[in-house]
Amino acid sequence: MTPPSASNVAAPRKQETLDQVTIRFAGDSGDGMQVTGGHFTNTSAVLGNDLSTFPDFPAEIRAPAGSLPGVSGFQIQFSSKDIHTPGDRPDVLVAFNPAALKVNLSDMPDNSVIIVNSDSFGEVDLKKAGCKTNPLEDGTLDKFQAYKIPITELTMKALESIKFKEKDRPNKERNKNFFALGILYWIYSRPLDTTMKTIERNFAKKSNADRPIVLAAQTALKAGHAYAEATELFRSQYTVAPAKYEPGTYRNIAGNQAIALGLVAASKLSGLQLFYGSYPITPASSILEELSQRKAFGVKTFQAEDEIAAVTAAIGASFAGALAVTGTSGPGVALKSEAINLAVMTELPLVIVDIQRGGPSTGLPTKTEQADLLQAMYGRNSESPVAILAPSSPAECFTMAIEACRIAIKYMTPVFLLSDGYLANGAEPWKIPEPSSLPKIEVKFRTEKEGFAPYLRNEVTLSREWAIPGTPGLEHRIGGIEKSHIQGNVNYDAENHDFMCRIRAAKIQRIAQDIPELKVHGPQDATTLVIGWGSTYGAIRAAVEDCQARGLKVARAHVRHLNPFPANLGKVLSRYKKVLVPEMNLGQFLFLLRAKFLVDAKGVNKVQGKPFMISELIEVIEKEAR
Amino acid sequence: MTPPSASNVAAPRKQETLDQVTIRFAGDSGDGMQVTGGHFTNTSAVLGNDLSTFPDFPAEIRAPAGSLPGVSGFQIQFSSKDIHTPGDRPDVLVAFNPAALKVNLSDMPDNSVIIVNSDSFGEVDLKKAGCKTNPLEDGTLDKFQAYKIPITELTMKALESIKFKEKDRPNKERNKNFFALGILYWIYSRPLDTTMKTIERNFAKKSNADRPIVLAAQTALKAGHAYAEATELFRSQYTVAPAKYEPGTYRNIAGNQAIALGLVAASKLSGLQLFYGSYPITPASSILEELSQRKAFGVKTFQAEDEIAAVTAAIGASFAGALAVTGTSGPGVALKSEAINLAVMTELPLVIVDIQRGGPSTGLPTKTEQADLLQAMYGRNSESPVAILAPSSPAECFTMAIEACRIAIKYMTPVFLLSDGYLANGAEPWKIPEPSSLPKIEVKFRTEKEGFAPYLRNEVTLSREWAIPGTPGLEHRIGGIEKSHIQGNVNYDAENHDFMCRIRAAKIQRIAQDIPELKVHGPQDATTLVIGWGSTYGAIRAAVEDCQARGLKVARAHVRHLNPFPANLGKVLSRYKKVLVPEMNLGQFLFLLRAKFLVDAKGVNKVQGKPFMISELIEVIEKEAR
Amino acid sequence: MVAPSQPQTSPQPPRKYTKIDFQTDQEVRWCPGCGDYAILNVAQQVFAQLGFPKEKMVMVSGIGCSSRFPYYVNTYGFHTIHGRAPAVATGVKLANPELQVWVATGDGDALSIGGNHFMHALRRNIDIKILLFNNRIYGLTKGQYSPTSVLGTINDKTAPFGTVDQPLNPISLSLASEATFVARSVDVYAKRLMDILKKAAEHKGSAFIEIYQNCNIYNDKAFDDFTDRPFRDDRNVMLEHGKPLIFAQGKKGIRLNGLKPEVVTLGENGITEKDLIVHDEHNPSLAYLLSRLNHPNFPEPIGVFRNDRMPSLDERLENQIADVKKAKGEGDLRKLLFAGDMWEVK
Amino acid sequence: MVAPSQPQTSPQPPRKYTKIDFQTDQEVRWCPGCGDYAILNVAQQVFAQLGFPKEKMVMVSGIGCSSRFPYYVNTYGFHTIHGRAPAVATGVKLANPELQVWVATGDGDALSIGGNHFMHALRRNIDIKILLFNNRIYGLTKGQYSPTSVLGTINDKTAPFGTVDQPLNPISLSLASEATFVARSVDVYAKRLMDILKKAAEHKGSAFIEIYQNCNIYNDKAFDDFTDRPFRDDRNVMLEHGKPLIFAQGKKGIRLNGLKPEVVTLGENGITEKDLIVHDEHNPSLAYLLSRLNHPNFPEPIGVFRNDRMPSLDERLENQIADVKKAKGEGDLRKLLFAGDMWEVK
Ligand SMILES: Cc1ncc(C[n+]2csc(CCOP(=O)(O)OP(=O)(O)O)c2C)c(N)n1
Ligand SMILES: Cc1ncc(C[n+]2csc(CCOP(=O)(O)OP(=O)(O)O)c2C)c(N)n1
Ligand code: SF4
Ligand code: SF4
Ligand SMILES: [Mg+2]
Ligand SMILES: [Mg+2]
Repeated sequence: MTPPSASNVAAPRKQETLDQVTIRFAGDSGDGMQVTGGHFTNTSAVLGNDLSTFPDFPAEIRAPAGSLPGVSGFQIQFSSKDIHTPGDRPDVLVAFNPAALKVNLSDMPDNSVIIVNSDSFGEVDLKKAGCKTNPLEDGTLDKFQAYKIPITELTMKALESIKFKEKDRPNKERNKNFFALGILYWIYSRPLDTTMKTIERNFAKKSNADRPIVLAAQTALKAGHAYAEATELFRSQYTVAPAKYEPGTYRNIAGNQAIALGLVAASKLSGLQLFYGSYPITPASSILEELSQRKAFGVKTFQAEDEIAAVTAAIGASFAGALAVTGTSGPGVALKSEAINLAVMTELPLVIVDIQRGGPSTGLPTKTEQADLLQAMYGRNSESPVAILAPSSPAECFTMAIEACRIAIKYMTPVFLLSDGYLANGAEPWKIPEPSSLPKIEVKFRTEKEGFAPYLRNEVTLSREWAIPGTPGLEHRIGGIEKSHIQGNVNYDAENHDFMCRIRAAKIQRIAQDIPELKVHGPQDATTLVIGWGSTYGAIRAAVEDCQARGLKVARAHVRHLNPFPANLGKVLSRYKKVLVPEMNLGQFLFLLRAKFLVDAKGVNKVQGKPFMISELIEVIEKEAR
Repeated sequence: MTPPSASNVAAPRKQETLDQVTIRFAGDSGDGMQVTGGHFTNTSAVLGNDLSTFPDFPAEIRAPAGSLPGVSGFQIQFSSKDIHTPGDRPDVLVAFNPAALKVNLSDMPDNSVIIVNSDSFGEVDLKKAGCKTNPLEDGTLDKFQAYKIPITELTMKALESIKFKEKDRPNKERNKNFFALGILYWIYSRPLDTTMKTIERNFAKKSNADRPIVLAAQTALKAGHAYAEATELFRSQYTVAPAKYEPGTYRNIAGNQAIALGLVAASKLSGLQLFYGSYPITPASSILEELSQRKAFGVKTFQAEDEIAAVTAAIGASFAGALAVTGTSGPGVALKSEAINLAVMTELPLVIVDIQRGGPSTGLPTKTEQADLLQAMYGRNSESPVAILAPSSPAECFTMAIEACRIAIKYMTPVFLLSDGYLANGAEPWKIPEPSSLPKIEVKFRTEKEGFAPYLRNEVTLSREWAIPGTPGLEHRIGGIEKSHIQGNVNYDAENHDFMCRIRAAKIQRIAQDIPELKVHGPQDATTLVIGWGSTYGAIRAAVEDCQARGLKVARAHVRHLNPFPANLGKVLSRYKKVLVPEMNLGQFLFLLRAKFLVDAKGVNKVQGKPFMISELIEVIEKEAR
Repeated sequence: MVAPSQPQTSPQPPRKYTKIDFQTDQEVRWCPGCGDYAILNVAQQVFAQLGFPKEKMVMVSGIGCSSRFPYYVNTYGFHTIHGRAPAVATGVKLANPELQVWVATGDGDALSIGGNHFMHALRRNIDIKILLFNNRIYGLTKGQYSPTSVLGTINDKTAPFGTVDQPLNPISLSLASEATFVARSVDVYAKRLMDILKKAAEHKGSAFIEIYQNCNIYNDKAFDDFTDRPFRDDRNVMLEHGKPLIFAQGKKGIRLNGLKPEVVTLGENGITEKDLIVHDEHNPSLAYLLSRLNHPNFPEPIGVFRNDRMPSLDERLENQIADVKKAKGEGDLRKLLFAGDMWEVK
Repeated sequence: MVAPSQPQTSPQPPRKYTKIDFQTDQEVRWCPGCGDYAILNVAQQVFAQLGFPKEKMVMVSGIGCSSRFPYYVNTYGFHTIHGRAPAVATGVKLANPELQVWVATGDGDALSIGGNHFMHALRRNIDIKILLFNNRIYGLTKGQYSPTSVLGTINDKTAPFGTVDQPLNPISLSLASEATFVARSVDVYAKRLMDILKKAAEHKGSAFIEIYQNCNIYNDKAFDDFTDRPFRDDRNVMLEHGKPLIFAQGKKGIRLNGLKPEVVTLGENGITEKDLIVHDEHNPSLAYLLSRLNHPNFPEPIGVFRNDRMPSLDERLENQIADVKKAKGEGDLRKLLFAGDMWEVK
């Protein structure tokens, strides 16, 4: 890997090397925090750091400027080591206004760095944030390394010579985030070129008239960098070396983007047309948004009138032979549940992507949670078994999306893919796979008339065959009423119903033969197991590894197939004296483990709309594992 | 109790006394089996027998006449003892056509009585039922006491002199069911007067022109009775003595009717207007039908455009201060789940009546099942606790409906009332309570302005107050977004969300202090516990009592409060070596017991769209309890 | 078994079918005397006459008596869940535009629980044909009133004191939902129904056909007032494109007085055919106005209210995909994955 | 605390309020510049002027930017779930007909997910007032196109190559849903909006008001073409009952050519006011025809399309209950329980 070119660095001060750094950008939703974070992320990624990010949006589109609910945040941890979370508490907070400072201050450790835009601490600003005194002056920042920089003023000065069109003029000031970014690039020895190029590219579509906008952003970035370099404000400059990666080509990827790519890949791998039926809902909408770009792949997106139409159209498409997917969040799953049952009964392949968010009801729509597991398992009338998968990191969303499609098709069944708001928006480096290295998904539509029966089953998978409209001689009828075994006619017989209920359940259980066994990570003599699922992976792994490093007899395992469970799960659980189950809910996976294996596992539960901190878990493990 | 008047009995033959008898009427859906069964039930009820009934409709309105799917059945067990089920296998089958005979024959024990209408075994009839040979002649009935009676012919002869209007003439023949009923009344020494009066009353609204119709029914009934009396066909006549009942006034009641009456009663007991929002669905529709008759009680029924409108209108009514109830079956619950979550979040009282039926999806719409328990518990996004109740017999539906309203109001929460198709349509004698003996339901709307906050909680129940529109000074706003503790403002704070999730759960748990402890029935030294919920009550009780009578060390308990569980449930379970859990599903209550109490209980599961037979349970208990 | 492939598009000569080809081995389970039989009979005849390959035909339905339709037609069939047939059909058609997709539904299924999908399918002009069996009752659930039940109807089941809900007018509603083909017929008007079904099949885009259907069990004779033979001519007006609105064997007609339609007698007060409204299938506002005419104040209009050719959703989507592919080339998975800011680790 | 009781019905003199009485302590959380502010401002003024007791007013909404409305109006408020506000409002009103019930909703909330409840609330004529904030976009979820987005619109989020769905016309749809009061205004037409809201408040039955609302973040200037001051008069026609359809400061008008409306210049070819369509709020077919007029082919009609007094669902239900009580007497629980075939055990 080529080292970053140390451009623009004139007179180096004290140079230090760090293993990892966590930075949080915070400002008004209009301040471009997500963009700023995105640039820092890409630059760090290209630089070869391992990293993990956590964007935290307000629920409002534009809450009142400067207000507490309007604060938008973006946290990134970047490192020369393998890391798995965006970091517990930031080393650096960049706060663009009093509200941002106020909301985030409690997360900052003593002596950490706080950079504020001192220009936005006027009386009005303070009032909007509900500050009675000015935190820049009242001693609030005493225990921190606080840098009060008039970022707005400096930015405006740097851009003085750039002429904006009349109507764009108020936007000039908005480049202050690039100024701040420039400062941080200097402190952490990041090159400017990735961001410079991206700015250029983002505006490529626009006309020449927008040239000043591009120029302004680039100028502000450079000015910030030069400012940090020139002033003696920052006594040290830091390097965070590239992490050790497997060889390959990498990019940075967020969970929802990975799901979208995974679905397109599954379409190619199966040779099936991708049909995505969805109704916009936070935090799932970006999958629909991404896929509607993919017309060149023949992807058909259907922005339905509601969730019920989204899923039923997908079921129709599946009947017609498409790779049918429907995506939503918790409230949407609730609405789709009646229809999902139709797919269970008709045994049609269907992938249901659920990007979980805080609930119940509308709940905390922009926050993360893991509380739809039992809804996915049981949220339908009667005995209605489906397969359930959960990716554990943004990049893994790609492979798990493909896996969901594979299982849906092979077992002719609905499959839930349970991601969450944290994975959806969080990003991490992803080693891009060669398409040729991805496993083909075998699809065989039935064409022979001889011996055809709609509910004839494969002996291994127990799944029925897919016979799609357009195939001569296989005309048949399916529906939501109970079907007779093999023939698939409407059937009200008592024994047949009992048999069919059990065979539908058995079919889902068969999947356990077809998925990897659960791996345990930890010492042979571990007595405590920490077991999780979904997006808690990073925090659990980091916490357990920390404890292991200090000699605690603790192991960890992460379940990606939640229904059916990996075949060896029961055996694994039985090996430990203590089983801890951290979840961002009140104990749903815990509940399944207890019921199925009668194991007296203990929940570690947090329902705060945000991920676990590593330190929280370490604390619990230390207490429990001794 | 006055003994039945032995009317019409001329020359008695051998008189025998029986403890209990099970009769099944079966015929085409057009043959009036439900009406026939209803008359037999009422007569037996008025006679003082204990009884239990099981109507079994075809899914079609009118399946092709004479076809197998068109067979409609009605089973009644009546007894001089306390009974709890409609009987396992009938002692008598009355079959009106070959299809009815074919469908029901396998349930008949050897040497049982089979009465057939031999007039309906023509070639065409046999073909419609798919009979290759005539069962009346091919030896099929050899092992039974078969009576082949030309019922149609005899009926027509009896009605010869009654003149029907031109258009009604084809209906004359339909009175054959009354003829058959007359025969059975003779055999089982039932008086004719109850039925005679009911026929009269049912036609009371009609004009005099319909007189011949009344006359025909009554004449056919008497003719059947006289026929049995006159011919020497039946060698014995039986008496089933009245059962021992507590003193009181009794009527026969079916589950849905009892729920409707219970809701009206709860409305009176609470002083609240009853609002029932529903969309028709089998087997729940009859509650809507019953309640739409109750305008004189100010009951407002709203036949909504769909289930979502039904539940959300009910939520609106609850917000406005009504006793709000919504009723449906499993697929409807699935559709309502998103909205139920709104009631969870806004903490409004709401009763959700779920008359469970066979599923998944459309499933077996006219058959019974108990498989919505986990849907009720978990079928919503995120952590969404609700209370769940289940009546165990048709008559108990009345008290449990009141109990559901009480809990909903007192704890400001949605409450599920889980009945099923079997309870809904099955009937049993009900000791009518004096309204004055029913417990008042206390309702206090908040009116004081001082200190009002929408999410201020009662310390004992943890429930918030009900402050309804129209109350000056309490104007406030609620909604589905997470609320701040006490103030109830929109709130996205991490800790508040965690707190509110836990307090919503705690509130539901508090109900456990307010419900009866679980009672166990059985010997002190029992080692096996049979525990159930809902409509399996009768079969479990009968089976366990039978085993107990034969000295098996087995006890039984029946859970009516499924969330929260009775406070002593865990302790009860821990007392037994073996716990058996019969359910008409694949083990849902079982699952809750295992997860909550880590008890290695064992499921006894049947998903056949019909109730357990006592003998099936006895067999299992005998095997397991030794 | 074969691997999945794109449907073939080469045009084929019409197949020779008879009605029997469209019958199935399933016993028909409607009540004897139900109007559904007549509709099924006509539909099977029409399907045979169309000559469209039956393996490319799909019948989709919701739940209700009417929704059992697919079981009795020997094509691909999907008996889905209550109210969702138009959405399922949309998915079928979008996934494979080669298929001819029919929806069988009832007044409850389409207009009550399914109202939203009904409206949105029509406004998107997805190429499906919706047959709405309007018996003004919920048949399958045993006779509760429906959103087309006449206001004030005493309904034994759920409106013992009379309904209090103003009913919906399916024709008005479908027009306001931008449907491009809208027609009405009656179960027993076999010939008319046949013509209309054929026109609907030929129409590219959403077609909506309301069929008055007698439920002899729960709402018997709901339409007899104007469909019974003796009154039929007097109480129906047959809509024919380009023809004046004449009925009662040519004796009466309908004209506009300002924007208010009125019944007039030809020959009286000098009124001639020229004064009458001339039906124009291409004028949606006229169609709407006609949809407001109802027995007994007017003769009940039967026929095609609107018939306009507009691009259908499936056409629009296929064209868009084709355009994008033409402009950008067929999607390349490798290019899609290897994109954005990348870096190389060696 | 008091025990529940029936609402009082004695008429009361109008209360004296100012706009401030209808403001809450909640911070308004719409984007600066959003059209919602203007609507809120007008609504608060109207509520003050109505003088209706504010504790008897209920604001119900679904989900969307527009649906935050109840938080900012100091009455009882219910921010429900997406699309269901009309159904919730129906329950509120049926439970207590004394309340004045308003619904605030968006084009997505009311016409996409909520289409069915919207349609059924209107056809039942339940006495609620529905304010639809039509910004032709899903604001809250950050800018996906909506069922009122113009066909072919390039939408960055979910239609990068242009929408392929024909939009719905809310006015046509509400009329076909039998709404008895239908009107349209624009966020920035404060005076008109105020008049219309007042009329809606006075109307007994369902009232539907479409309000064109600018979403300056995701669909800026969607209506500027005809609402901008310089064009306003030329590109809008104001509907006034009994008045001819004139616009462009009296220079132009709309007349009917057969059933086809056309724009004419007064004074040209001898055309006078007499030739123009005279607006009639009581003619639903005319209202429908007017609903089809849209900029740029026609001036965009603003005002009340329809205003007819018909019994509302709540009235019908209350009357039915009163009638039954009069006929049968107030329900007696004991009689209800002790009924049917009974027997005595001693
Ligand atoms: C989700 C759901 N709700 C309710 C029902 C019950 N249901 C079945 S069919 C039907 C109405 C049928 O009426 P219609 O569509 O007019 O059909 P018809 O039987 O009259 O032909 C209802 C309410 C159901 N099957 N599913
Ligand atoms: C069941 C459900 N599905 C989807 C959403 C996401 N959602 C919230 S508001 C909205 C659309 C809002 O559009 P509109 O009604 O036009 O309101 P606006 O924000 O434009 O005022 C959507 C799709 C949701 N909250 N609930
Ligand atoms: S109930 Fe009515 S609609 Fe249904 S099959 Fe019978 S007659 Fe036909
Ligand atoms: S997103 Fe649009 S509609 Fe929503 S508040 Fe902002 S400007 Fe208004
Ligand atoms: Mg119908
Ligand atoms: Mg909008």
